[in-house]
Parts: sequence; structure tokens; C-alpha cells
Amino acid sequence: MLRWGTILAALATWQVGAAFAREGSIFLLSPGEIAAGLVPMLQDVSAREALTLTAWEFGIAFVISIVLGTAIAAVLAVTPLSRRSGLVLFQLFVSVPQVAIYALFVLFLGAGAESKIVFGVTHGMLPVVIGILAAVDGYRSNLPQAVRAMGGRRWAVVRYAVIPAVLPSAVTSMRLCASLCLLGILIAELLVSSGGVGRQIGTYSGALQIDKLYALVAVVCIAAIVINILLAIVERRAGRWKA
Amino acid sequence: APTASGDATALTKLKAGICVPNDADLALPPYVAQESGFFTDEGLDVEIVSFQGGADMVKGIVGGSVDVGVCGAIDAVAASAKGIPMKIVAGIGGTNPSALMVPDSSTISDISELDAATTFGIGRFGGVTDFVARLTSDRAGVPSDKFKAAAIGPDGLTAAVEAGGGDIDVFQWVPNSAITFESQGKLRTIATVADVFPEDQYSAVLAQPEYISSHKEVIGSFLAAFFQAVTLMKEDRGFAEKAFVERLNVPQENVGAVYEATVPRWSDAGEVSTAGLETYAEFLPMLGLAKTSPSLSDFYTDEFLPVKTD
Amino acid sequence: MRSARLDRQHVAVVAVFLLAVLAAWMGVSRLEIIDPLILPDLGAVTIRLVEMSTTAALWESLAVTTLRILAAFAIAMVAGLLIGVPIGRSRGTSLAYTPLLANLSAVPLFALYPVLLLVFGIGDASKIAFGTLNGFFPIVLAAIAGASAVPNNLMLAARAMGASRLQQLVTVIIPGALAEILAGLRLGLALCTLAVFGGEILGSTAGLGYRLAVASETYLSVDVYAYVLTALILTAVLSIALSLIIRSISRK
Amino acid sequence: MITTTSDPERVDWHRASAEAAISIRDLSISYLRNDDERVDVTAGFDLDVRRGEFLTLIGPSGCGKTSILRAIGGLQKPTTGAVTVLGEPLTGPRPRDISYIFQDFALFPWRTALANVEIALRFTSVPRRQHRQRALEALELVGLADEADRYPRELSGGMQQRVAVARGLVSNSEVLLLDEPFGALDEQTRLILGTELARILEQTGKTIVFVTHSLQEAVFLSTRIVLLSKRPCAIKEIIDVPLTRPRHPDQVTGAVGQRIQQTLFNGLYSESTGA
Amino acid sequence: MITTTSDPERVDWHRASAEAAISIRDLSISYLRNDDERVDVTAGFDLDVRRGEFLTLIGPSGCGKTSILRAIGGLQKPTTGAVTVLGEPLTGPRPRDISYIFQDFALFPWRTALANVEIALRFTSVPRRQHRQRALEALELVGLADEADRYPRELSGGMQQRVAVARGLVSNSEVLLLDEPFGALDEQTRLILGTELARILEQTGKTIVFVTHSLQEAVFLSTRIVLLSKRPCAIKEIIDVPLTRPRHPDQVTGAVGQRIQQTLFNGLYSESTGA
Ligand SMILES: Nc1ncnc2c1ncn2[C@@H]1O[C@H](COP(=O)(O)OP(=O)(O)OP(=O)(O)O)[C@@H](O)[C@H]1O
Ligand SMILES: Nc1ncnc2c1ncn2[C@@H]1O[C@H](COP(=O)(O)OP(=O)(O)OP(=O)(O)O)[C@@H](O)[C@H]1O
Ligand SMILES: [Mg+2]
Ligand SMILES: [Mg+2]
Repeated sequence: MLRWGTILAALATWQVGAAFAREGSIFLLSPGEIAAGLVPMLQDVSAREALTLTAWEFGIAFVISIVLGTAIAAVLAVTPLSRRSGLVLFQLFVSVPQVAIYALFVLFLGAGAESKIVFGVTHGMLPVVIGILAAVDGYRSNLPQAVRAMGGRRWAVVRYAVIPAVLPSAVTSMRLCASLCLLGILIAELLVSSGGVGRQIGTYSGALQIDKLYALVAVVCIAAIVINILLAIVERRAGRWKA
Repeated sequence: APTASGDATALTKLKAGICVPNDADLALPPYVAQESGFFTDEGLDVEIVSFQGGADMVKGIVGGSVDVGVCGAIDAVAASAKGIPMKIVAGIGGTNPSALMVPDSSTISDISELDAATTFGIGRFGGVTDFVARLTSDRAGVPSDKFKAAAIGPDGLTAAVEAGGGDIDVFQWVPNSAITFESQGKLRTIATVADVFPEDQYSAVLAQPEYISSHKEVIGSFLAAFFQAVTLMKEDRGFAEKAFVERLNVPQENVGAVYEATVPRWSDAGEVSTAGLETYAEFLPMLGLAKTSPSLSDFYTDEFLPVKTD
Repeated sequence: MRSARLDRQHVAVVAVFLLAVLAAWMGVSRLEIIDPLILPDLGAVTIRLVEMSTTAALWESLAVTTLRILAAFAIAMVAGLLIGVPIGRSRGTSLAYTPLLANLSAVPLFALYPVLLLVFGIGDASKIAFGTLNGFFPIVLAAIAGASAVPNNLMLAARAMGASRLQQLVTVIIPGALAEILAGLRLGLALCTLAVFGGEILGSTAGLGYRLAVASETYLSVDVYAYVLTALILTAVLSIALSLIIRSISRK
Repeated sequence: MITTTSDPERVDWHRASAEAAISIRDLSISYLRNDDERVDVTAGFDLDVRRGEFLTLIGPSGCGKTSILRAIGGLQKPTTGAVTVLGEPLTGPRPRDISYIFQDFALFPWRTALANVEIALRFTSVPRRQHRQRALEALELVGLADEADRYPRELSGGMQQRVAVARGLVSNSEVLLLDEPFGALDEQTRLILGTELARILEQTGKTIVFVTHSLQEAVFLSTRIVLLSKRPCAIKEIIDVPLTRPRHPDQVTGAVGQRIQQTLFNGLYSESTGA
Repeated sequence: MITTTSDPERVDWHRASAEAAISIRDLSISYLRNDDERVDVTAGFDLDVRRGEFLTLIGPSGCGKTSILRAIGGLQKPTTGAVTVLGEPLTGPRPRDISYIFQDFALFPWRTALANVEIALRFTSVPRRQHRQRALEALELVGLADEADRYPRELSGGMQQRVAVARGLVSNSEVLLLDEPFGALDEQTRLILGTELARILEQTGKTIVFVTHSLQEAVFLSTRIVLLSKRPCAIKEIIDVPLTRPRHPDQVTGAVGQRIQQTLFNGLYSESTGA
């Protein structure tokens, strides 16, 4: 209740504040105006197409990020040395301004969906690798030994004693993965694109259609939040055994 | 142009880059050609890719991710000046339709009042807005080392306008934005770019010399379809205005004025103002945007001109 | 504890990997598979970097960017801890606000950058605000998680020994949540750095990102990569510095 | 030789209160569980602890020993009733008078053994420069002077528990509450530590309330043993231990010790089999 | 009545080996610590465990009980020496023959009580569809049938320990190694569970090696008790417990029980005071 109260209070403050601070500003819109912008925005074929395209690209990039990130982490997790080194390297990669070398992506993959998806993946994969590696690195337990005592072999140890322990942090990292993945795709779309939400944001902003612009941004934000909530549900299920 | 062919399987693939998706010169003709099926009629399967600026697009061409580009003519000249082979194959709009504007509260009423304290708001360095700002500053008698500009992209500029100018004294806006700002009483036009720079070649179609020599047919077909779209919009104002509304999201009430400011300047046969191009070449080193001045033949070929449209 | 041998080894592995990347770059540019406009020769970039390092311009941009990152990170850290720790210690507010903050953190913040430009102008303030916003969420979420994971029995022990609320915070909550908080700070710093660079590239009048954008617009690819390398070195230096600070704190 | 107050309900209030270090009157403790079910740990609990006495609480697991001890320490707000310590009603923790040693040690993992002991002085008026010396003395007492610079994780379970004991002793408060302080130790280390503890406490005349599961330990250390029933916890029997001090381990297995153990054992066994 | 093999070095090899379920010969275990210092836990350790016997290891904390038990379970590679279980030399864990119950439970926190028991059958040849039934029966045995669907964190320490015991029992292996399986329980629950355990084991004729700190428990359950010295750990004394089975708790405090406890107690006390 506190949460919803806060949300409502924030929206109300925004609504009232926008009305006061407004002074004919086209940038300061109230939540009501943004909501009103939803209808004309969704009537634009280009916006609808952009949303669909970006949703697809995001979906593919997200899945690849998780699969690839998990695979890389799984390989690197095998020895303590590769784990530590992998952690350091991937933590470094997070803050590399990939935007600066986006031209390389376009060069190798063209200006279409491929480069956007790969750009999303190179952003989204990082937290997955880091999350899993950190979890494995911090895992101290005698459960692997218990599995061996019960007759499980190497794979069984991984399957029964390591994966379940690491799973909650892996799922947690997926949330960050989703948001970075989306970030990567939007940036790519804004820079070079044959379509998508990032481009549409550029179009609306260039055409000074601020209500539609905000409505579009709002849709993306809400979609991001919905994805986040879904992942939180998965996370809760995966960590049900925790306190 | 090659014979029109309805056979979809025989279509030649071509990727066309455009920059600044809200500029009428650069964004409208390719999409109209696409949506009216002119490209298909010419036997082309065109994919349109938009970039955030001329430089990004030039890199896209060099890297091979697009084949031809629709952008500012200056981008070809500037690239040549840096030793990147790039040639203009056709021109679109001659003069620059953008407006030089100041915040409504500003005391400046004429470009002659600009001085060393003036900060120009521009889209990106090295692009046409940068060039125009430098040239304007030069014409107002400001030494080139005193020139001040903030390159913050279209979003940043819009924000700066909203913030009442802020650190920026002079803006450049394409007609659709300019009209909106003016009607809202935020900005005031002190001159059009064409007043400062009448002998201009604003927008153009370009490609790399290598691609040009190996794909003459394809470029010919592309230009034919492209200028068929230009002609259509020049002749059918109602159709063009609809495109402005749908493609560029120009508000209905402004569409007439935006049309007036842009479409009539368009060439329907790809003519190029070589004088305009030479101005760029001449001024680039002077304005500090390049070290050497390229010669016309480096960045221009007239072998496709005039473009014949059926 | 962690063994010193492993520490030395992983530093070596990381160094070897980075060298391998540079070697691959060198190889690719020597073979001229890629146009130098897109990927210039490593040698040329290195020479340019050395050249630039003698100019004031590079150091000024570096200083601007570094200060922005540090300012943004400092604000994000203070705000994240001040907000996160109390929320983490109170079950009620934690239940209410943790999902809210987690969801907000999922919002693609960069879509809000134009709004930040509007509010904070094109100078330092908007970059710092953007960096702060990006760095804040991982830190606040980590602070919540860390503070709420401090065992109750330790709080109780401190109370039994007569610790005041502030003393409980200083002697129990902060140290108890340290590991989580530090992980959050690491990620926070990374995102902060990314955001400041991004902000400078998207629209700015100074800083490394701005220089990089200018060089990119004017086809100075060698310069672009020199700035990318500078940014990478800055990132590495900042994260190593943070690690060292973290280690000296957690040793205590 | 064993005096059993068979009817614990009829404590002689006035006599007890007069010399009581701790007096508990009509104490009720209940918890609200997550599912909103109420758990009554104890209701109308009365007990007096005399000054200088070593009182042991013994009872089935989960009966409420820790809860009662926490109430005496001011760490648990009673649902009803009152606890008076050294003549003053309790309102919260009173570290000057009461030290509490936790069942689960509650050591700060980021502090060394020494720093864990020192911290108990941090919040007192003891001058800063004495902290180190006093903490070292307390560690010496529990035989851990050599491990002063180790972190809890570097110590065995038993060692950790001894650090917790040292922390409880260092502040030198009059009342000491110990919740199974030797639970993680083997029987023999227990006894050695217990002997030491008994010696210290006797010398300083402290009042102790002690919780344990070990009958031998109870016999070895206590002046009185309170046998508690299952939850809701009530006093089943109060047993005086008439052995002289200092005691020797042999006395625990001697006739008197055996008899008390037997009594406790039967009490507990019948209690947990539900008799 | 108490037979003490006072010289443990002179075991009658041949007789012992013939009927031995487990025989340990010349076992040495040492650890390399992080600082590269070597810790010798035991050197040249010999022991035979007879078929169907309940053998208890008792000794000071940190002496090496867990290490020896792990060696018997095939979980710890001896530095030198050999362990033979049921006539076959050990090379690694042999879950068909040996079940191991860990000192710290080693329950999988992400599995319910039932699933924690079931997993012990996962790697055996027991058909899949029987797993649930057998796991439920094992839980019933330790009195936890009602808690089958709870996660470990929802169970008290004692309950968790009982789940670990159920997991050890479910695979029905001939040899059972129990490392302080009742350490977290109060004395009375211990006894109840111990009684139950003893009953089950007797019925099935299993061989058990048991580690405990509780003298009473040792007396209550064992056929023989091995008293170990401090590290490096050696056999100090082997004590036969001549009580009949099934035993009653009273026997523990009876004369024979007392005498054995006394012997152990003195042995341990002298051990830990360094005598
Ligand atoms: N925070 C709580 N919420 C709900 N129930 C609780 C809480 N703390 C304790 N209880 C319940 O109160 C009862 C008494 O707990 P307490 O810890 O006082 O027992 P105890 O006698 O110390 O047991 P042990 O010997 O195992 O330490 C237990 O049955 C327990 O389940
Ligand atoms: N992995 C290890 N590395 C180094 N030393 C170890 C390791 N494991 C155990 N030790 C040491 O070996 C000795 C024996 O340990 P072990 O766990 O076998 O003792 P224990 O008799 O089971 O003790 P307890 O009764 O406390 O469980 C201890 O002194 C311990 O410090
Ligand atoms: Mg308790
Ligand atoms: Mg052990």
C-alpha cells in the first residue's frame, strides 16, 4: 500500500507541478498529457512497426545474451583462476563505451537487425557472466561432497550442488541483463537504423512531437518494468528456498 | 534506365543510407520512391537505413553497410578533404532551407550583430550546421579562432531551446522545426541560411567512386526512381503534404509553410550547383574543418546528370 | 582467505588477454581487411596517443570527464547509501520500495537524457545528473540487500551492549552490509562511467566523450581510437582504484 | 540433601524480593508468527534470582528459555508483566548492569577476536585507552590470548563461543545472562571453562542466569536449577544444589551430583515424552 | 565389567580382520594449510570395526574425528595407509555400502525435506517410482513425516539434523557413518532419537561408526567406545559397553553406565588439561 501510495503521490506531484511550471514548455508534460499522447502515437503506423520491431530484436537479443552469457560463465567457472580473471575482465568490459566503436558492429554485421541484436547482446551478456561467475566464486559449501558421498559423479555435483545454488543470482542478473540489452538496442537504433523505437524516438524528437515522444518512451519504460516484474517472479520462484 | 520489371526475383539489392531523419530533403524522396513502388519498377530492392549524421553514414558507406547515401553535399566534400573517396552523383535541394534563429528574448535582430561572444548551437561538428555557423560567424567579421559553438545534437538543441537558450545564442533549424518554434514564440528567425550563403548545394546523393564505376546501371536506376518521387511531390502538392504529415509528423497547420520552404527548391533532374560545392571546398580549410581543399573532380561526377525519369 | 598466488595469476591472465586483443587488432589493421577509417592501425593510434598526451587538450578533457564521473559517483553513492540502508533495515519500507526501485532501475534511462539536458543544461550538470542516475540504482539496491541481510542477532548484540542508533549504523550495519555494498559500488561505478561517456557523446561541449564525438564527425579515426583507449585506461584506473580502496576497507 | 520446592507457584514473595537481584513478575511473552498465529511462550511467569547466585534454566528445546533470558536482558518486550533488575524496573537493554552472552555467539565477522571483545567497552564510559588491555585480559581468561588477532571465521566453533564469553565478561557488569555459552564445546573444554567461569564469578560476586542442556554442567555450576516445562513454559521444579565451592568434576559424578542429574533427567524425559 | 584394552597398539589383527566390516591400517591424514604449513591429523592409525557393531569415536574437539570418519567414507584421501570396507579396499565414496551423515547436516537448502531424502536414492539402482515412498518412510522414522514439504530454513536445527539422519538411513547401506548427528538437539530429544536409531539399526544389523561429544549418548548407544587423544590423534583406550539391548535411559545413569562415563570423563579431562 505504501508503494502504491508513493507512486500515486509522485504522479500527482508531477501532474500538478507540470501544470504550474509549465509556461508553455513543450518538454514539460504532465502524466495526463503523456497518457493522452498514447492514442495518436499508437495510431502512427511507424510507431507501431517500431515497437514490434524493437520487441522482436529485444526478445532475440535477450535470449542470446542469457544463453551465451551462461555458456561463457559456465566455461570460465571451471577453475578458480579463469573465474577470477573472467570476473575482472568482464567488469572492465561493462564500462567500455561501446558506442564509440559501434561502426565496427555495423561494418561486420550491416546496418540491419543483426548489428542491433549483437549490440544488445554485447551489453546484456555482461551482467549474466559477472553474476554467475561471482556466485560460483563465492560459493562455499560441503554440498558437492555430499553429492559425491551419495554416489554422484562430476556432472551430478554440478547439477545438484552447484547449479541450484547459483540459480538465484543468475536469475537476478537476468534483470540487469534485460535492461542493458534494451539499452544497447535503443542506442543502436538511435545511431544507425533501418527502424525501431530508437529511430522513432529520434523522429518524434526531431518533429517536436513531444507528447508522442513521451508516450513512446513511456510505453518502452512500462514494457521494461513489466519484463522486470516477470523476471522478479521467476527470481522469487528460483529463490523460494531462501529466507 | 533498365527496363521495368515486375519480376520480384530479379530485383537487384541496394542499401541506401539517409541521415537526419527529420530533414525533408533527405528523408522524404527515398521513402516516397519506396512506398510508391518506383524502386521496384526500376528493378531495385532498396533497404533504407537512417543514420544520426553525415559522418556516421560516410563510415557506413566506407564499411560497406550501405551503397549510396542521401545527405548533405558537404559530407562528400569533407570526406574527400580527409582523403576518403566519396563522390556526389546528383543534387537535390540547392539552397539551404534552414533558418538562423535566436531566442525570442534575445536582443540580436540581424546577423551583423553577431560577435565573438556569440555561441552557435549546432547538430554535429563537421556537418552542415557547423559549416553554416562558421561561415555566418566569418561573414559577421568574427575571427575563426574566436568562433564558439556547442555541438549537442538535435535532442540537445531542442532542450536548449526549451531552457530559453541557456548558453546558446543562435540556432539553426530545418523549416518544420523552425516554424513550430516560431509559432510557439520561443525562437525568432533573424535570417535564412540562404541569405548568408546563396550560392549553395545543400543536399545530394553520393557514393564511393569504386562502387560508382562497378554499379553504373544500379545507380542510374536508383536516381531515376528517386527523382521520379521528387517530381511527383513537386507536381502533386496534396500528395507531398500528406507525405510531410505522415513521414515527418509535420502538424497539419504548418504543412503548407513547410512545403513552401522546401519542395520548390528541389531539382527534378539532380542538377548540382558546382559553385556551391566549390564554396565548401574553398572554405573548409579556412574555417578550420580540413587541412587541404579538394578539387571538384575529387568529390563530384556529372556522368549521371541530368537524371532521366520516365 | 584468497591466496596471493591466485591474485598474481589472474592479473597475469587479464594482462595476457588484453595483450592478445591488442595483437589481434594489430594483425587486422596490418592485413588491411578493414578500412582504416573504421579500424585504424594500432601503431598509428599509439603514436597519436603519445602525441596527444603532450597536449593540454587531452589532459583537460580527461580532467573534465574524470571529475564528472567522480562527482556523479560520489552523489550516487551518498544518495544510494542514505536511501538504501534505512530502507533495508525496515521491513515495511523495504517491502514497499525495493520492488519499486528495482523496477525503476529497469527503465532505459538514456531515453530521459534529453529531459536532463533540458533541466540541467548542456554543461557538467546534465552529465553528472545522468551519471548519478545510472550509478544510483545498483548502489541503492545493493545497500538495501546488504542492510537487510545483516543478521538480527548482531543488531541485538549491539543493542545489548548499549549501542545508540548511530553507533549501530556505524559498527554493525555498514560493516555487515559491506560486501554487498561494495559489489553495488563496483557496478555503480561502471554504469556511472558509461553514462558520463555516453552523455558526453550524445551532447556536450567538453570531455573525453565530446572529443571522441568530434573526432568521429571529422573522420579522425586515429583520434577516435586514441580517445577510446584513453577512456579504457581511465575506466581501468578508476575500477582498480575502487578495488584498492575496497580492499583496504574490508581488510580492516 | 536435595531440596525440591515442589510447588513453585508459592514463592515467598517478600523474602525473595528483598534480596533479589532480578525479579520477574507475571511475565507473559508471545510472538506473532508470519501467518498471524499467536505463539504463547510463557504466561504469568514468576521468578526471583538472588544476588550472587548462579541460577540455571533447563528445559526442553523450544520451551522459551532464550525468550525469558532476553526479557531479563531488556532485549525482548514482555507482552505483560515486569522485570526488575537490581531494584530498577527494566525498560530496555541496560549494559552497565547486565551482560548478555548469545546462544549463537553474535560475533561481528569483520572484527578480530580482540576487536569483538573491545566493542563491548565502546559504548560504555570506560576510557578508550583501557579497552585493549581489558579486552586482552578477558581473552586470556578464556584461553584465547594467542588468538586475539584472528577473525571469527578463522576460529573453531568452540573458540568463537569463548570469544563471546570473553565479551560478556569484559564489561564487568553485575548481572550476567548466558544462553548456552558452551553449547558448541566438547564436554571437557566445557568443564574447564565452566570451572574458570565459576571461579571468576565467585570472586566477583556476580549474579548469573545460565541456560544449558547439559545436566552435568548444570550440576557443576549452579546454586539453583530451574526445571522448565514445555511451551507455554512454566516452572516445574526448582532444585537447590548443595555442593560446596569450588567444586571438582568428580563431585558431578558423585552421589549428590548423580541424584540431581537423575531428578533432572527424569523430569526432562517425562516432559519430552509428554508424560 | 568394563574391559579396557589398555594397549591399543596391539590389536589382534587376524581375529579382527576376519570379521571386520571396516578395517583401517596405518592411516595417516595431513592437511596443507593456506600458509603451506602441514597439519598432521593422525599418523599410523589402526582400527577394526566389527560387522553389526555400534562403534563410537570420542575425543577432544579438533582431534581428528571428522577426518577419520571422512577417510572411512572415502571422502578424504589418506596421505598413507588403507581403509578396507566390507572386504574391498576403498578408492572413493561407495554409496551402495556406506552412508555418511555430515556434522553440519549438508542439506540442500533448495530442496524440501522429502527431496533432500530422495536425492540419496537418485544415484542408486533403486527404481525411480519407489523413491518417494522410501523417502517418506525414512522421514517417518525420524518423526518428520508431517514436515516433508518444508524447506530446511523452515525447520529447527534439530529437525534439520533429523532430515540428515533420514537421508543417511534411506539408502539402506550396510555401513553408516554418523558425525555428531544429534549435536544440535537437546539431551532428551537426543535420547528419543537415539533410542529409535538403535532400534532400527539393531533390526537391520548395520555397522555404525558414530562420533559424539556426549558421554551419555556414547554409553546409551555403543557396543564399543574408542577414546581418542589430542591431535595427532591416536587411540587412547577402547572401552566395551556390556549393557544389553534394547537399553533404557535408566541404564545410562545406572552403575555400569556411571562407571564408563567416569572412565571416559577422566580420560578426556586429563587429555584436555594436557595431563
Ligand atoms: N521471532 C519469533 N517468532 C515466532 N516464534 C518464535 C520467535 N522466536 C521464538 N519463537 C518460538 O518461541 C518458542 C520459544 O523459543 P526460544 O528460543 O525461547 O526457545 P528455547 O527454549 O531457547 O529453545 P532452544 O533450547 O532450542 O534454544 C519456540 O517454540 C519458537 O518456535
Ligand atoms: N581443510 C583443512 N585444512 C587445514 N586444516 C584442517 C582442515 N580440516 C581440518 N583441519 C584441521 O584438522 C584437525 C582435525 O579436524 P577434524 O574436523 O577432523 O576434527 P574433529 O575431531 O572432527 O573436531 P570437532 O569435534 O570440532 O568436529 C583440526 O585441528 C583442524 O584444524
Ligand atoms: Mg535458546
Ligand atoms: Mg568434527
